[in-house]
Amino acid sequence: MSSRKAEIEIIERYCKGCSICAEFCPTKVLAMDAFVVKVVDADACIACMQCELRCPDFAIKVHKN
Amino acid sequence: MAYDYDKSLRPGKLPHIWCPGCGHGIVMKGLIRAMDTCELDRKNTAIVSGIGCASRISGYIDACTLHTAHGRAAAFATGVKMAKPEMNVIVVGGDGDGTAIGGNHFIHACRRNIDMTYVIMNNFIYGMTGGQFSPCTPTGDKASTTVYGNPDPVFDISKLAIGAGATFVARTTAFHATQIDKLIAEGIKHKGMSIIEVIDDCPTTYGRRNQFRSVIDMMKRLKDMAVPVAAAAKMTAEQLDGKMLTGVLHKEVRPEYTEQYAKIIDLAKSA
Amino acid sequence: MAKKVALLQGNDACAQGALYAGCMFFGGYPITPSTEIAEVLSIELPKRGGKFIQMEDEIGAMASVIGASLAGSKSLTASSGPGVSLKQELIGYACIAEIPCVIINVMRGGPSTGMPTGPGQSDVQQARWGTHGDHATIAVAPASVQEIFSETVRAFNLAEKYRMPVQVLYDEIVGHMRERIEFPEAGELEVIDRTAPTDSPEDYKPFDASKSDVPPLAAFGSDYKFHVTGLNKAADGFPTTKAELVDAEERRQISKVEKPEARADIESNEEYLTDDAEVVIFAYGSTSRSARYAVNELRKEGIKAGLFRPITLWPFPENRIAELAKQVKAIVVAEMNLGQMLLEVERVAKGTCATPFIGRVDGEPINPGQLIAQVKEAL
Amino acid sequence: MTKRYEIRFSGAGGQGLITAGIILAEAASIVEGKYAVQSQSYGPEARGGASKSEVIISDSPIDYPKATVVDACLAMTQEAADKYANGIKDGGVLLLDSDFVKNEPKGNFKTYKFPITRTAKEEVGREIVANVVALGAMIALTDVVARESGEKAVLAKVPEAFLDLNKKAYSTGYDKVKDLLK
Repeated sequence: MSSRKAEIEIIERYCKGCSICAEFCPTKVLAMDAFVVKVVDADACIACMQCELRCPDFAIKVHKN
Repeated sequence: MAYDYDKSLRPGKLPHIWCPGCGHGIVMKGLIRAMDTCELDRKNTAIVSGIGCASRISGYIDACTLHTAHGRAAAFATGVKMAKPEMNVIVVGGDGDGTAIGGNHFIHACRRNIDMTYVIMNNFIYGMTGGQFSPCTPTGDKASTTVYGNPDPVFDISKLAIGAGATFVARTTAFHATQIDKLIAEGIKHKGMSIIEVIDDCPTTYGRRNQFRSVIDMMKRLKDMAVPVAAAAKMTAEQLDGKMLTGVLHKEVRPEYTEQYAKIIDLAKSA
Repeated sequence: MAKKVALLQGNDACAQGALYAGCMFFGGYPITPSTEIAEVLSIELPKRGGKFIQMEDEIGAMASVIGASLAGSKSLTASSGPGVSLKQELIGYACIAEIPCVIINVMRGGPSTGMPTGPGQSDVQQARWGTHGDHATIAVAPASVQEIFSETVRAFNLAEKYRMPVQVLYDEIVGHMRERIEFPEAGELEVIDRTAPTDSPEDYKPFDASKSDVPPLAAFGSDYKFHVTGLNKAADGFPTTKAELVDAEERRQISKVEKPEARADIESNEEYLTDDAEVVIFAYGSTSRSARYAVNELRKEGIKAGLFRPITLWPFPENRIAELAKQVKAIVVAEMNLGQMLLEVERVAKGTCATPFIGRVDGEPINPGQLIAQVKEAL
Repeated sequence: MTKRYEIRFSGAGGQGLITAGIILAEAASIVEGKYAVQSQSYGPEARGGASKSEVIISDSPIDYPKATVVDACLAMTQEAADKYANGIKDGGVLLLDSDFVKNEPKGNFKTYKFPITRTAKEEVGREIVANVVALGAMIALTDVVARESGEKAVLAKVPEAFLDLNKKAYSTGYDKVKDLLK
């Protein structure tokens, strides 16, 4: 079992690369890789859910542990 | 757990049609959460929209959905609600749809205080037709039909709704995602006409013409311009310049239209 | 038991016909000379649990009617020329989304405000082509108070059966005159309700024409969740731009009305002394009453005149007119406009007979004397 | 040839002449089972100025629903007389309120007159029933329906509290004209 607070699932085919999630992530878990968002620091996630809430494209699911 | 939006969405419809960074998707998610909060039976819920980007919400949510003509959503919704007052009726649309071509239907639905919830996404522009100015485009701003700057004064949608008689009026922004569902849910629970104005961003047709370098710039501005009503009470007029009040702006109790009409039916039957 | 009789105004008979047909919703906006329909229904609908709403404008009225129909109520609106002009946008919506509803147009002159209290018949082509895009049209034109009642019932039946808007057009003369009417007993006139789906809610597709070219329509607020849009759509109701789907849907929606079996069902004409006629007057609404008077006078003089009165204006009775055109020397077209249905008669007659025309747009009816003179000239 | 009879009631808007026309049409079509069509002027002119109500009565179905040549005309005011007391056929009849119509229309018809409104006020007791006085008078003048049919139609139309008043108004008008015709 991971000690991470949450697992972040990115549905790449829905992501339009707006970067809202990455920009407003308080712990910089996410970052843009060209036009798609990637998880770059999964351990930093505090499960605040802001990325999931703000993603306009239904492309992020945050599964809390 | 991640929030389960899928059960409320029609299968196979994603990705949606909105541009990267458009806030309509954020609002749609808020609407779905609010519908869940209020435990709305989708079979007994009508989502009615007009024409425009925001109006496409009706195609995605699995309910009784009615995508109507430009500006006419509130009037169609009035017919649905009158015929079946037991239905939950939600109207979704944009600023141009709701306050220009649909302005008359909008104000009269407010005046009647008919029990429906109107989520109006105000992104200051006609997005679908390519960025013409709307009644909500700030004066001086650029649009495809105001390249020299918009000469028109603007509508304040919430004030318009209050003035017209809506009994629940609230405002938030696409940035304030956690507030969207709470206000919509409060609107749904409110008996009467509730208006939830969501200040939204259109990066493609408004942002680019008006010196927003990115979606992020637009989101930051939404964040900065929002002042909760409670906080605003302690601020000076100067401090409030260029700000937008958010939260519940107006709430009152007034007889609801279909309930009033039910009394007419009783009267007529006993006459 | 003797039937209930009354001296009734045409507009009142229209409202009574709507109630007989099971109308449960009226959305309207005041306009002369149709307003009495709204007034009567504002009193009568709530007595039976129905709903009346006076909307903020004509477009809103039409919108409310479509919304109410989709929620399962038989719905009606009534207006006159300028108001019907405004409604055109949403009459088109009702066409493409296949929403049953009835639109009454008590015709006055025009264009624009025209002569609000004078009669006219100048909206007959608007009824056919007023909304944009290709579509079928069903429109009927009663000529008496009794017939306004029965044709309003039939309009509801056709709307429900063919799942589309149906227009009832009559001029101010029949709308405002009073005549004796016999009220049909319940069950005496047929009353048709829309076909409800038999598919399960999961399988229901609101525009699936595989079983019938008029797909069953579920109601909002029943067990069915579905999507309705004014966009071109596929069988499931969702928008599509696929050429073959768009084409098939457009053609189906027209053919459901214009195919021969449907025409035979929808068309209704009255013929008076046409069997041996050498000249036939083509007239509808109040003008047909003048025409009948004229035919009787002409017959007294030994002139073999007859009357063809389309009760269904659209679809146009083209087969019968084509036959008559071969039989007679002339079809005299008379209408209170400057030649609207004349275009159809000419199109169908294809020059096989003369098609002299008499039209008025001065707010006065076409009188029998004018018609008698025109028929004589045609011979 | 079936008989077609055309009657025009004219006066000022608000005098109740449209109602008078409707009652006559009901007397003919509902009480006596004949055919009748009633029509009237609409719009601003019905709310003031001269207004008219026309009734066509026939023993066969009525095709043309508008007046052609009027058999009988009532004019309660000078303006109505000037505007509507035309198109009366040769040998037709015109009834005037003699207090209000001073310049009598001329033509090949017979003119009868009495102070209709004053009769309602002074002999019946209420000016408001002048239209029913006029209706009784027109029926007496034309015999287009039976006296009893007209009375039955009047009584079916008015509220119960006013039955006696209207009955009196109707017979007063009827008798006045029958006296004139003696």
